[in-house]
Amino acid sequence: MIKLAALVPLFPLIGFLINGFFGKKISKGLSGTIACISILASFVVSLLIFMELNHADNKSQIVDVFSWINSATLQIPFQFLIDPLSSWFLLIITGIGFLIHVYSTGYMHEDEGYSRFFTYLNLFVFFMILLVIGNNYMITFIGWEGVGLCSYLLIGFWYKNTAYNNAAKKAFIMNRIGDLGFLLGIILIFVTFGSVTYTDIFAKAGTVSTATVTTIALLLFIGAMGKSAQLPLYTWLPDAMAGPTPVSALIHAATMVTAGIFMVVRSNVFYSISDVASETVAIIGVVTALFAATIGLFQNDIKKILAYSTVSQLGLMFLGLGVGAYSSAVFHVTTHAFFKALLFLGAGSVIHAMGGEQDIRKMGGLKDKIKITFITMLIGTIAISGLPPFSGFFSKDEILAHTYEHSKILWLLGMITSMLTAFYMFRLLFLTFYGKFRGTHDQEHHLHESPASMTIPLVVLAALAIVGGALGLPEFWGMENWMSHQLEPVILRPNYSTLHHETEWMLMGLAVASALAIIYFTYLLFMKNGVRPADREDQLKPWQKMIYNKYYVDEIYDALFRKPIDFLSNAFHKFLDVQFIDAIVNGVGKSVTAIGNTVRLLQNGSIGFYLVGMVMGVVLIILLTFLVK
Amino acid sequence: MLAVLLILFPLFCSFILFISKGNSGRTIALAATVIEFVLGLAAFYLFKHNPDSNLLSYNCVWVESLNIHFAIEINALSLLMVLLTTFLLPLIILTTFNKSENHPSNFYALILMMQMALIGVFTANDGFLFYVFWELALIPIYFICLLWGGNNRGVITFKFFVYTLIGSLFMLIGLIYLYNHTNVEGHKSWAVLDLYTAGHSLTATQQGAVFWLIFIAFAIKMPVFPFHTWQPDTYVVAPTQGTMLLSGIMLKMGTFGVIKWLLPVVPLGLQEWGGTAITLSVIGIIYASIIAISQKDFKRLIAYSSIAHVGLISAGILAANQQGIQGGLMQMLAHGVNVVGLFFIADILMRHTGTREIDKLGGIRSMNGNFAVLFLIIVLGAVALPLTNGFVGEFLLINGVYQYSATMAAFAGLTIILGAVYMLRSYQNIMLGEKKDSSLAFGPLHANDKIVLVIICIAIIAFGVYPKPLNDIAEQGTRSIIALMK
Amino acid sequence: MVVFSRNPVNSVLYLVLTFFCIAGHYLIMNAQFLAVVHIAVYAGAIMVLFLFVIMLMNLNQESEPQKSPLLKLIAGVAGGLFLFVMVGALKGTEQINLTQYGHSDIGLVSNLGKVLFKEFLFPFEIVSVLLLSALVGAIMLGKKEIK
Amino acid sequence: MINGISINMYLMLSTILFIIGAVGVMARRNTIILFMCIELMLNAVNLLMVAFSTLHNDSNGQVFVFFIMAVAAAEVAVGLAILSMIYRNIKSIDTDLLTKLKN
Amino acid sequence: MKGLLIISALGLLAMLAEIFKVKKIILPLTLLGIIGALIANYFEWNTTMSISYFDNMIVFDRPALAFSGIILCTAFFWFIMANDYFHEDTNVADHYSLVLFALVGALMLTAFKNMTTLFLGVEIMSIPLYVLAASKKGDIKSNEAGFKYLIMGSFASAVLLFGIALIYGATGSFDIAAISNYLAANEGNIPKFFHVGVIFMLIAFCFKVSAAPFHFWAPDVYEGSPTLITALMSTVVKTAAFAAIFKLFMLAFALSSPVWSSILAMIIALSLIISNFTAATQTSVKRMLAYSSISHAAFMLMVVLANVRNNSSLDALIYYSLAYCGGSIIAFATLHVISSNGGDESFTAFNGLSKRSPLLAFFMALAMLSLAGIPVTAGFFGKYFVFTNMIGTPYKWLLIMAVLTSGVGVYYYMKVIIAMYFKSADNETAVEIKMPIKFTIIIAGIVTLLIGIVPGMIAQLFKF
Repeated sequence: MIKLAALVPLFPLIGFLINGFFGKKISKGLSGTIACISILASFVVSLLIFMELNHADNKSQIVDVFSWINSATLQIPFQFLIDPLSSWFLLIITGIGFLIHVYSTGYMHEDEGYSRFFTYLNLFVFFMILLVIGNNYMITFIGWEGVGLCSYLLIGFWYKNTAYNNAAKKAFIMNRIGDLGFLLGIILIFVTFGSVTYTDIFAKAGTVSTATVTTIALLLFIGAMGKSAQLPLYTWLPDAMAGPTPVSALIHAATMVTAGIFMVVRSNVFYSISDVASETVAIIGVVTALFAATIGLFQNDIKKILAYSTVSQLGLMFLGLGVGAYSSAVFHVTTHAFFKALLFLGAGSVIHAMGGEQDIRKMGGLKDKIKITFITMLIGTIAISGLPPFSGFFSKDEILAHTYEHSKILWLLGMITSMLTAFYMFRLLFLTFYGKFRGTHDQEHHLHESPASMTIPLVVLAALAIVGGALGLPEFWGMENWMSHQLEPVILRPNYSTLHHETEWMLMGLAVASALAIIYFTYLLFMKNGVRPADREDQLKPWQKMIYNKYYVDEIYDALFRKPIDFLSNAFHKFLDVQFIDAIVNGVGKSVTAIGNTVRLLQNGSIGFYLVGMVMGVVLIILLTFLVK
Repeated sequence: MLAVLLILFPLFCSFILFISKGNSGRTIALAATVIEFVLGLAAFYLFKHNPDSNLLSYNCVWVESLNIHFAIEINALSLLMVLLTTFLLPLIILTTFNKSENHPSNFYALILMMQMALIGVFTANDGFLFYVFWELALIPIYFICLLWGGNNRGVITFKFFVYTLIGSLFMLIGLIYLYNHTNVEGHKSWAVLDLYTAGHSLTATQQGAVFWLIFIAFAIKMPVFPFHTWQPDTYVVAPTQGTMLLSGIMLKMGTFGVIKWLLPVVPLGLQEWGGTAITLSVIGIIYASIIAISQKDFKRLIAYSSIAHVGLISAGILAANQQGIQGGLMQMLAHGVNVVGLFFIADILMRHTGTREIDKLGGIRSMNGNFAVLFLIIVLGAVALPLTNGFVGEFLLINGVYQYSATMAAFAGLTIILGAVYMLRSYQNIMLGEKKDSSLAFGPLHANDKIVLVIICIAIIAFGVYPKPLNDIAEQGTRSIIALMK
Repeated sequence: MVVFSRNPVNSVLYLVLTFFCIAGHYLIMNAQFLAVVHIAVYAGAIMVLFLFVIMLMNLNQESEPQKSPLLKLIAGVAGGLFLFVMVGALKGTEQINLTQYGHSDIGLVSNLGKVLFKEFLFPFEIVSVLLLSALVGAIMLGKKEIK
Repeated sequence: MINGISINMYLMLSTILFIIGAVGVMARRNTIILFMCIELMLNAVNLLMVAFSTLHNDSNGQVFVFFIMAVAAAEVAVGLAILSMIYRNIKSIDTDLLTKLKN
Repeated sequence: MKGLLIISALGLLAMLAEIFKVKKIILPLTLLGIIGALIANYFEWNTTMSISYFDNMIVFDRPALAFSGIILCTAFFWFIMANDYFHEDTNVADHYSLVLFALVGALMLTAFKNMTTLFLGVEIMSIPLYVLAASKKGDIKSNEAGFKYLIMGSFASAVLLFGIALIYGATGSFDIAAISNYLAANEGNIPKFFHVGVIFMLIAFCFKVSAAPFHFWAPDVYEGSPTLITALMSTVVKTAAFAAIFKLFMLAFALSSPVWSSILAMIIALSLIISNFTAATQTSVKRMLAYSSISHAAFMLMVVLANVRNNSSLDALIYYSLAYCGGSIIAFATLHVISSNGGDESFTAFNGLSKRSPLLAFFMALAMLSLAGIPVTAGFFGKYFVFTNMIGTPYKWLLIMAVLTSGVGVYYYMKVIIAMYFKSADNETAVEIKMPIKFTIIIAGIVTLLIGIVPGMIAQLFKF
């Protein structure tokens, strides 16, 4: 089956083409079915590949497709690499992807762009698969940009809304900033190693200077920052929530945004060599995690909260990467995919029920109206807050443990982040599902549970969110950490915990205790005291206001980049181009005319004057020839 | 012989068109260009199987006393350009099918004449012949712009004409200078290889002078900052087909010229001045991109974007390494297709809505989804998304520049960000959102328009996904040039 | 005086005077025949022609309004400069006496005739064309339009 | 008879004559006087020619003077013809009136 | 030589024809005569390299024959073209004979070997032209043109003579060969006034080819003269003058080039600037052509300048003359047609010519492109040869200047094309072109194109 790895991206591509060309002509049902089946087929193939790989001796198998770019020593074949990392990601992508496709058939049912939606979605899966399956940076980069494109298309799916379009554009451009870093990184890799193929490069990584490796690693990380919404390139992700909710679940939570993690894990060789790079990753990760978590505290849009939470969780993953816990990060990616997809889909279900309303201030008391959604959301919330035995607990704990090992300060920040996470997630939960309904009468009347096509994926994901932790049970429990063993072949320095069991227990206990405490605090705040978020901004205290406004980062960027560029654009055009360079060019022309007109005056028609001119010419000539030496 | 046919056939058809009256012009022109394309493909096929075939080159004495030869050759480099030219011409002719011009026959005749000159420029193996074709290409386009252009065309096309002409005269001086230094058994020679030898024999200072003399011509043609001011105006004012010819093919004369007539000629000059030229190119990239952001007229926006793209091409080529030059070649092909597509889009917008003002348009997507998709694909090609044709070249180019200087590459790379900014912004404003003007109507596309756009889109994707056939040729061509630079 | 006199007739007369002076110089330099021819042609023919025209047109009045003094000044300055540079340019030529060959008879008619009809035969013949064309031209221009 | 006169003298003399003629052409408005001034210039040349002829003891110079005279006569003839024509047309021979053609 | 005699005889015959009232035969006779002269030329070309007549006064060697070939060809077409113009005039025979006499002068200028013949050639060529310039008797402009031409021309003649006198004074001879021998023999021992003489001659010839600052007469005279006469002036006269310059400065005074070459360079530079800049601001096409002829003169002078180090420049000069004559003939013919069809000579008269007469417009455009030096017209190769010659000289700045100013040149030539093709005409009536003019224009156009496409043809024709 591994030989047929090309099938994995092929199926979504076929789905994309069918939907793309005939989407309008076939019925909605058929369109959705084709999309789902293509992903399902992909998933099955991925599963087969995964199994086969597990039994194979060679853990890193290359599948040739065709030759793509050749330029002397630069050979970029279209080649796939099947190894534990890629096969695992394939499973996540196609698996979650399939669930979300199914969910979408329900969620998008009323939308006029139904087939278009699936076209994009299939295309996205295709690119995402390319991203993880490629055997060189360029294939990854294709996928990398491709998913950016799909993200653009899907965020701006409702293209008549200007704000959505702006969000889409912002996402694309911010991603592109990262992509430039990535691309330069790739080029530096090529320049350094003469190749961009993973298997070649990693073998040679030790032979070049650490400085070069650091540069490469940092450049690649810029790419990861863009894609995985890390500081300072994170602002697009919250805006990206403009897209339909399944998109947020699939792209902006479960898969695409984890591409950065994937890429860093893929390149772990570089990061293992370069401490500077690793350190940077860790610091940016933790700062982002903390920063986004604080913003999450005061948001009122259900999807925005989840978006900031995603940013924050991604930061946590980078923290894991930074401290060398690559497999833990992948583990967290997996569990995060489960519970965050679940949360988003749940949120989608809520929004669906509320008829499009996303503001939690206008919700409340939904738990009885939409039971399945509530329960699954609850599971997801618990999972993300890190309570055992839900999956989030294990993955997060593993990262924090490794961080503790590495640096106490980072660990502390990580802890704070996870406490904040627990806070805002439960805030979300309480405000949405408990208390009294605060929406309009119409909405209340309209409330209903989502169709089966939406709830089934919820249930499946909820189940996964509960048991997902089993993939990476802590070693010190005496169990095998399946995940880290699985990934061992692709990681240069597998990182096994060296902490005492007591310390680990202690950390774990601390985490659980703090989470419980926060949940209780939240319960007190929102359930007992019935605190409600302020309706208007001016009711907030200044510091709250600042956080509520996301620290004004967007405004700062606006002032720092957008406005100056707009200004420059006008200035360059109006002043430099038209009034300076072109004016010089035109000025030459004008001065020709001017000189011409002046010289014309010499031609005044008077013979005497002409002769004077001639004589003066003679005088000058003789003067110059004979007298001036 | 095939090579000669490629040049003479359009000329012949052009004469027929000049003579023919009435409305049969467009059919003849289309047929002619399609046949020409088939000839181009034949050359491609032949080259693949028998690159040394004597059908692909031709050499006879033209002016004996000056040792000027009518020497043309289809080699790896020129083949690509010939393919581009012959591929684009039928499309360009097709784009005219929905509007009526005055004197259509003359219009087509000029276009075909232009094709002849362009193919001549690309295939010439004799310095003098190259120059002659170079100038010849200028005249039809000048008339096309002048006779069928928009408002204020007189002054603007004029600037273009004079500007480029002065540039090419400098080139002529440079070439003559080289010619005077050739020595083949006591005779002077215009043959390209002899000019290379002559160039190599010069001192560094002389090479520097020759470098600038020749580079100016190319820089104006491309155009490279700060020689670009003729370009936006001309592109805007020229008729769509003229703009397509200018930007799609003619501009490549400059870049092609750098590859074939500059790099291998003056290696020392390049060493000394290449950096300056690259800096100018890179400044041009950023400068033009930034300007493009605020443009109101879509055509003008494309014009500036073209400056930016060409800046990258020129920077890459001047970096003079395998990746840079090869990327330049690939990007020339890609840019040719994309920019023609974009200008055609602008033309369609103009025809359907009567305006190209980005701010006045909007919401077209909801009126014509197919158009939106095709437009989007072309935009994606222009922003060099992977798996579109623009990417291969752009990657190789940035790679090439990087090998020259990492800082330059970082600046040059800004194009992928800024490109996305202005392209998406304009796409959004034109196509997405709600209609800004309720009177705005956008009916279905004409069949011809659709055919052209679809072909362009297919080309964009096909050569993004599988660039190998062209890429192999580009690689081969680049190798030969690199070898000659030593 | 030729230059500055207001009345053209006076000018002519002054010019004749100048011609005589020049003829004197010719004589000094042993160009006897030339001197005679000079007087005959210039003073005799050309000047008469001038006078004839002047009289014909009745121009012997001081009808000429003077040129603007500025142009005159400029002309004068230009002439002065011209003189200055010419003198500068021609100065420093070695002082050669004109008589280094002693007396000669090159200016005699017989001698001149020989030279003219031997070496200078072609120019002599071709001058006829010149004079003919001048003749034709003058007649053509002088003729009244027949309308 | 001409002992002691150096060629430079004649050189200067004819130069001065030439320049006087030139100044006349430049400064005067009366066309007839213009012609006369040109005659003066030609005479300066003649003088120089003869002087050099004597210097070299070569009769070519004197022959040349004949030709100059012929040409001068021809020029004057044509010139006066044109002049009379102009006079017919504008009843004046003032050069300042002959400035229709300019710029 | 025979050619010269034939033309002289023709002039006489033309006058006789009037006497015998057989005006009709003048044109055929003239054309036949010119063809005869050309044939005679051709035979002389093939028989001997150099025959000298009359004590080395005049020698028709190959360069001379080449130049006279060009002059005769131009004249041939000129006569065809001028046919109808003459018919309007009462003094047909006079005109014919005057033009023919001027041709005699021009031919002499190509072949002189002695200062005497040079001087007489100049005068024989000029005097009929003074008359012809003034030949529109009722038109004060024409009178003025003739007058100006005469005064300035005589002034220049005086300068030329002064120069000749000084040279004679130094060398003791009028013979070109003797002078150049003298130069070679007495290197470093040449009296100063010899150089002054050379400079004076240079100035006189710069006047003849109207190089700045001795160009003042040209625009006025060109404008005032009847169009066809202007055509004659700008083609035949110029070619002849360059033939003379070639012989004088490239052969006789070559050794004294250090004295005059830098001056010449300055003259060229000044001419380029003045002519091109002023031409760009003209409203009259005729005047524009006058200024453009100054700039072409500057280009040809560049060849002379370049000869200092490069002996292949005769080719260039001949080629440039030919190209320039071709272009000018077409341009002036067109101008003539337009002005005889009720238009004036301004740019606006050309408006919409492409509609009124596509043929005329096309050839005019061709001529303009040729004059602007755009391939593949003859003018381009002309420029090319100039550049080739110049590039080895130390005057590279001049070359750059030439390039820049010819950019300006393109501007005004294109203005004509724009007017013809782009602007709309006031009256749309078709332009009537008489057969002879059509013939001339087409032939000249074909030649312009042909020698542009196959310049080797000419090079082979004139192999030295």
